[in-house]
Amino acid sequence: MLAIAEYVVRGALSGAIYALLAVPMSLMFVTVRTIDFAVGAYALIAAAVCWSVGGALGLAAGLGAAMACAAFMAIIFLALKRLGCEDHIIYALASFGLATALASLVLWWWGTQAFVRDAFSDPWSVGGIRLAPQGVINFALILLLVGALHLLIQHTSLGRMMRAAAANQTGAALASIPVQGIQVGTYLAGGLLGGLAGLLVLYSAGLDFTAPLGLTLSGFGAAIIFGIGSPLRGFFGGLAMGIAQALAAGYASAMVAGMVPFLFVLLVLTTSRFGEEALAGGRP
Amino acid sequence: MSFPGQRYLGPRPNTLIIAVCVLVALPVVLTRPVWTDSAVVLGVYALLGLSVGISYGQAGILTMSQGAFAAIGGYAAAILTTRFGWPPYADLLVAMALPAALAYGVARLVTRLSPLATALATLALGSVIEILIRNADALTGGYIGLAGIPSVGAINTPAGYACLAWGMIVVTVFLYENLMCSAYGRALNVLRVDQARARADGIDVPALMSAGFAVSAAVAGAAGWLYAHYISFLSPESLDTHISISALLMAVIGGAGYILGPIVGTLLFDGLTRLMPAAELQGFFYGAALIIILLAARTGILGLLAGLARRLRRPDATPAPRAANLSPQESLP
Amino acid sequence: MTLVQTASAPAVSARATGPAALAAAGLSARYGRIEVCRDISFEVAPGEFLILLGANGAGKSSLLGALAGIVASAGTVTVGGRRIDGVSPQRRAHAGLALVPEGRGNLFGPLTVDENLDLGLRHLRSDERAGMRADLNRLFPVLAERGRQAAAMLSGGEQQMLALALAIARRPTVLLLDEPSQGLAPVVLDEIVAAVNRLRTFGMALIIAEQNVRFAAALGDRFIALRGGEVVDEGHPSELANHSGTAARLLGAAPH
Amino acid sequence: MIKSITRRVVLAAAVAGLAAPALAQGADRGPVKLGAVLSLSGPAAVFGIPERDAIQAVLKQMHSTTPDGRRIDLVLVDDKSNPTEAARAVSQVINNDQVVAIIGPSTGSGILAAGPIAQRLKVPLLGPAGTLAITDPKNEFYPWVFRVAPSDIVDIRVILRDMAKSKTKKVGIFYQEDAYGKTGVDEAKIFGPTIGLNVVDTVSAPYTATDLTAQATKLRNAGVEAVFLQVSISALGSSFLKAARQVGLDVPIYANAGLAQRSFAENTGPEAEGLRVLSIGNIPFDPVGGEVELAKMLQAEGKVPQGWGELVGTNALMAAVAAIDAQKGKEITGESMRDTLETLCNFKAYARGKACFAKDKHDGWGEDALVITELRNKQLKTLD
Repeated sequence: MLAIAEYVVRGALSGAIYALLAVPMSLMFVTVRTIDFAVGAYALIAAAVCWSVGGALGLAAGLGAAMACAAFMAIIFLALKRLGCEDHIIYALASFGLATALASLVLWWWGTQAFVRDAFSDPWSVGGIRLAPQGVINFALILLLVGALHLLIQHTSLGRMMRAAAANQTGAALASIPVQGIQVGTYLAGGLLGGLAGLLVLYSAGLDFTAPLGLTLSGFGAAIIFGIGSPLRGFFGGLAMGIAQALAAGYASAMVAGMVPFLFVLLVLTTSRFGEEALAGGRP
Repeated sequence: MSFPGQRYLGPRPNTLIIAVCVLVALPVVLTRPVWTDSAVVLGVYALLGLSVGISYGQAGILTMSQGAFAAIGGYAAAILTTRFGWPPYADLLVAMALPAALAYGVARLVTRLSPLATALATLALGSVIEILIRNADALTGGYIGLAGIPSVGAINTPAGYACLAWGMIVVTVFLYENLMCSAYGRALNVLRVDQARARADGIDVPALMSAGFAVSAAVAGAAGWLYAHYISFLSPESLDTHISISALLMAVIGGAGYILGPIVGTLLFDGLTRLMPAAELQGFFYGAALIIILLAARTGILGLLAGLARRLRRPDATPAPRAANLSPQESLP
Repeated sequence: MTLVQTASAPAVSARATGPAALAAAGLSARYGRIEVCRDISFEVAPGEFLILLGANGAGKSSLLGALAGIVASAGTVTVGGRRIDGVSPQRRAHAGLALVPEGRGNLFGPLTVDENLDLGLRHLRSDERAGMRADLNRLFPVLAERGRQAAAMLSGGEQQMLALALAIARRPTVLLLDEPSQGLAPVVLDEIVAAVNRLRTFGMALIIAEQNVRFAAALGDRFIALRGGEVVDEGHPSELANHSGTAARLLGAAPH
Repeated sequence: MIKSITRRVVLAAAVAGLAAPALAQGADRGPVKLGAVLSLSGPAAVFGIPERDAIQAVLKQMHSTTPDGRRIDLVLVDDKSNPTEAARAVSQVINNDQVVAIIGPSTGSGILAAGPIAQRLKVPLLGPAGTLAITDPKNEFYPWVFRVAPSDIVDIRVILRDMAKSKTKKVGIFYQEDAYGKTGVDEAKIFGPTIGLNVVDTVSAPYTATDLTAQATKLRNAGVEAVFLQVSISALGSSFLKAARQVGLDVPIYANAGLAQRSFAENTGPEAEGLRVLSIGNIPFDPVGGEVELAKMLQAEGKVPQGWGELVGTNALMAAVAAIDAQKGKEITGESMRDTLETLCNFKAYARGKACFAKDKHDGWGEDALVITELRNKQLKTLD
């Protein structure tokens, strides 16, 4: 029994990173109705820059670099909009291009090395389970962040506008809610949260230039498990995915463990009402 | 179907164009061995692009699993010929039928999703197939893969494969174009523009979309079959998620809604990335080129050309919105 | 056709002196390359209620969308004498235009009634908000009771009230209403008529797109009729009530 | 800045390779063209990039001329860690550039995909990969593929024998989910029991895993006495070591040659202390003999030795050079290169150990090229 509990705890701690990546995914999906494939690349850039600079300054520089990349993505988004592109697939493909370019830049500048740093050396023992302090800190930090974001979205004027813009873009435009500003803000939030996830991974497991796409997809998987509507659901989705992965790694074969995130995505997409609004629309 | 000069080119303009291009270009290509080799690989990619065109451009299913369907086709061919000694060409049927059946089943589950959700569902499907292939050691050779896949009967030179590949493309374009001119194709057009209206017209939307997806998967399976016999080696990395994503990009860059769009996209984009300095910065140039092309031609290169042609004929015409661009057939007189 | 063709000249001059609340000249609207309204010109005086009459597909919604900036258009539009054509829907809203689209398309379904109204009120100065909220509660008492419910959970009539409240919360000078009668029971229609007529106290101009002639006749000061994207007639709503044949011809379909 | 210089050098080399006229090979002693199809991007770039750097450094040192005075032109192409691209690249350098031998492709699957092309166009491949299947005599293209690194089986046997010395009986394995990881674990499961090592549990992870504590927990719960890592992605290696420390998996850990990388040694924390890593030579930390020489050449080019990628890359180059010089005065073609390679023995290379090819022996390097190192104070120290 303790063994299962241990897998669950470890899964929850690692799932917190997915949860953090899920938040920008669900924000992006509701306000722009697209995917920013580059979120994983923001994480990589943040980790690489922070690793190079080092110290507290490194943390700031890493986040700054990630935000700068996200700002670049926002500019691409605005340029596409300005050119009259309303196709959300094109935004997603452009972000895929950016993700590829960023990973390539990291490979070119830093080479193939892994980015990993250590803040603590001795594990804590909690109820007979040895845990890395960094994992616990990650979890607490992410919980705090997601909680704050939840409050922001549910109980502030800005959050109200975000939800309004997400629910009804035409209505938001008529109510002179700055829809485009909110969308650009969402891209920047993706840079901030993705960058933060990169820093947390840097100080826990570490990552290298091959990481971005996998991080993006894990984040998206986490974002949709319990419905893509809110960051809180994304948080629990991340935990669920982490726990499922840990249990699969502990009790099932490598094949099953590898499939878990994808099966999750397939199961959710094919059984829930996710994305059904596509059928309702169609007419201009 | 999508070219300004359609009326002068007869009822099957795309088939005519591709057939003439292939007949003119192949003799030139075959003079240089390296071009010949590239022609086969590009032929495989172009077939995959066409399969994306059918699925996304026509049936409206944004697919990221074409690489996996091709892998199924390729592995079917490899296993049937190396393990069971099937005669050449007989394995093509299985290579097409297997992915088509799988795609039909999956499509019944995902057709009600939005395009992005479909993309993710198919991406997940592709990853699951990849993991299964890697782990079915006894059947697929696992991570190492299968080597020594025999060539297709009499065809065993690159030149032969180049002719076969582009012959398959001409046939595919011909069938694709016929399909789009049929009642089925018209129903697909209605469906893509307005699903509500399609249902009101009594069209069985899920069945139609699923059938379109199955056809697309069959084309991808044929591409995998060609790949397996030509390269003669197949591993899980040969036709993976990256290939699926590139096929989607090529189709979108060329113009997914235009029959010849994916072929144009494949040739142009592959040529472009090949001209660029390679190595570590390869991905940077690739990504940058992708972003620039999307900015310059959101509706694909053929969409851009069609828009220019329209503007030349009617200088006052404003560009059509994206919804109309995805259905170029609609805009013809 | 015996009706006066008023395609290109301004249909009716403003009755009041000073700038019209809204004036459109040579307005056309298009979806992509398909033109749905051509060369439409009219004015609305402050406080005037104008009916846009027409059958399905006559171009009413497109015309309102063109005015509000959510449908591509050409031609000039002024609000209170200020040009607003060519600017974003947000800027037009700031200039004093408010649109309640077809099917209450200005509502935010997942948000509560209070949150919807707060969004509408946020452009007022903070000292004005409480007063406006009180006015809205008086106009639409049901909204005060349903404050914590999600807008999507309200009945059709209640949603229409909320849509109206949301549109007038920011004190627009011109309110555009697209088919407020759509999908509502006759009993509820009477309530909407009453509510719309109470809006006269706000002094705003109102343009209502309608195909329900009886409903339109009960609301408007004046009507213009659209068919095939062009203005084909104008007049006083009483004509419609008195000559049902006129209405039938205008709508080209079964009259109500 | 170092990087941008690299870029230019690469570019110049590539351009020079492409621009040079395709001179007829032969008695006129024109330049001999060598192809290098290496993974310069994608996951295998970890090895492909050092391979390239070392080949270029050595060529520069040699002024692109063999000891016998024959000029060498190198044509470099990226295979993007992808078998299709590898096959295409091999076809390109043979058909376009008329190379007479090819260094690479870097990955096992790349070599398997390119083998039939090499066979058809009659140009030998010098494969720097350990994957067993590339020199399987059952391959139709067997005559055309030569391995310039010890094979995976040799690696596994050496490291497991070292593990067996410590009286360990129960072994757990962590491997990465790819061909390298899977073949390693399969081989260890077969070879382990013959020397008294029982593989009691195996766990794995894909490249993108961000947390390996569950995997470490599983091995701990299985009560293993030692852990063997079959990993080449250094992020996975350091992540597993951290996880092992965290969950209290306090047993000796051994790693196959995949982790013998400078950046891995320097970037992992104290948890990696005492890790035993198999390596082909040890240029980054304990160079001996030819390795010292190679390290100097790399440093002269502003490169820092990364691991054994440099050694296997130059093994391939030196085998080609030896084959060229062995055909003094003769016309050199792909076929003559192949025939000569099969006769080469004891030629100069920078890796330690004795290299020999023969008709039925296309694996040139054996156990004597390998060393066992221990990670001490962020350095891999060679053990005697």
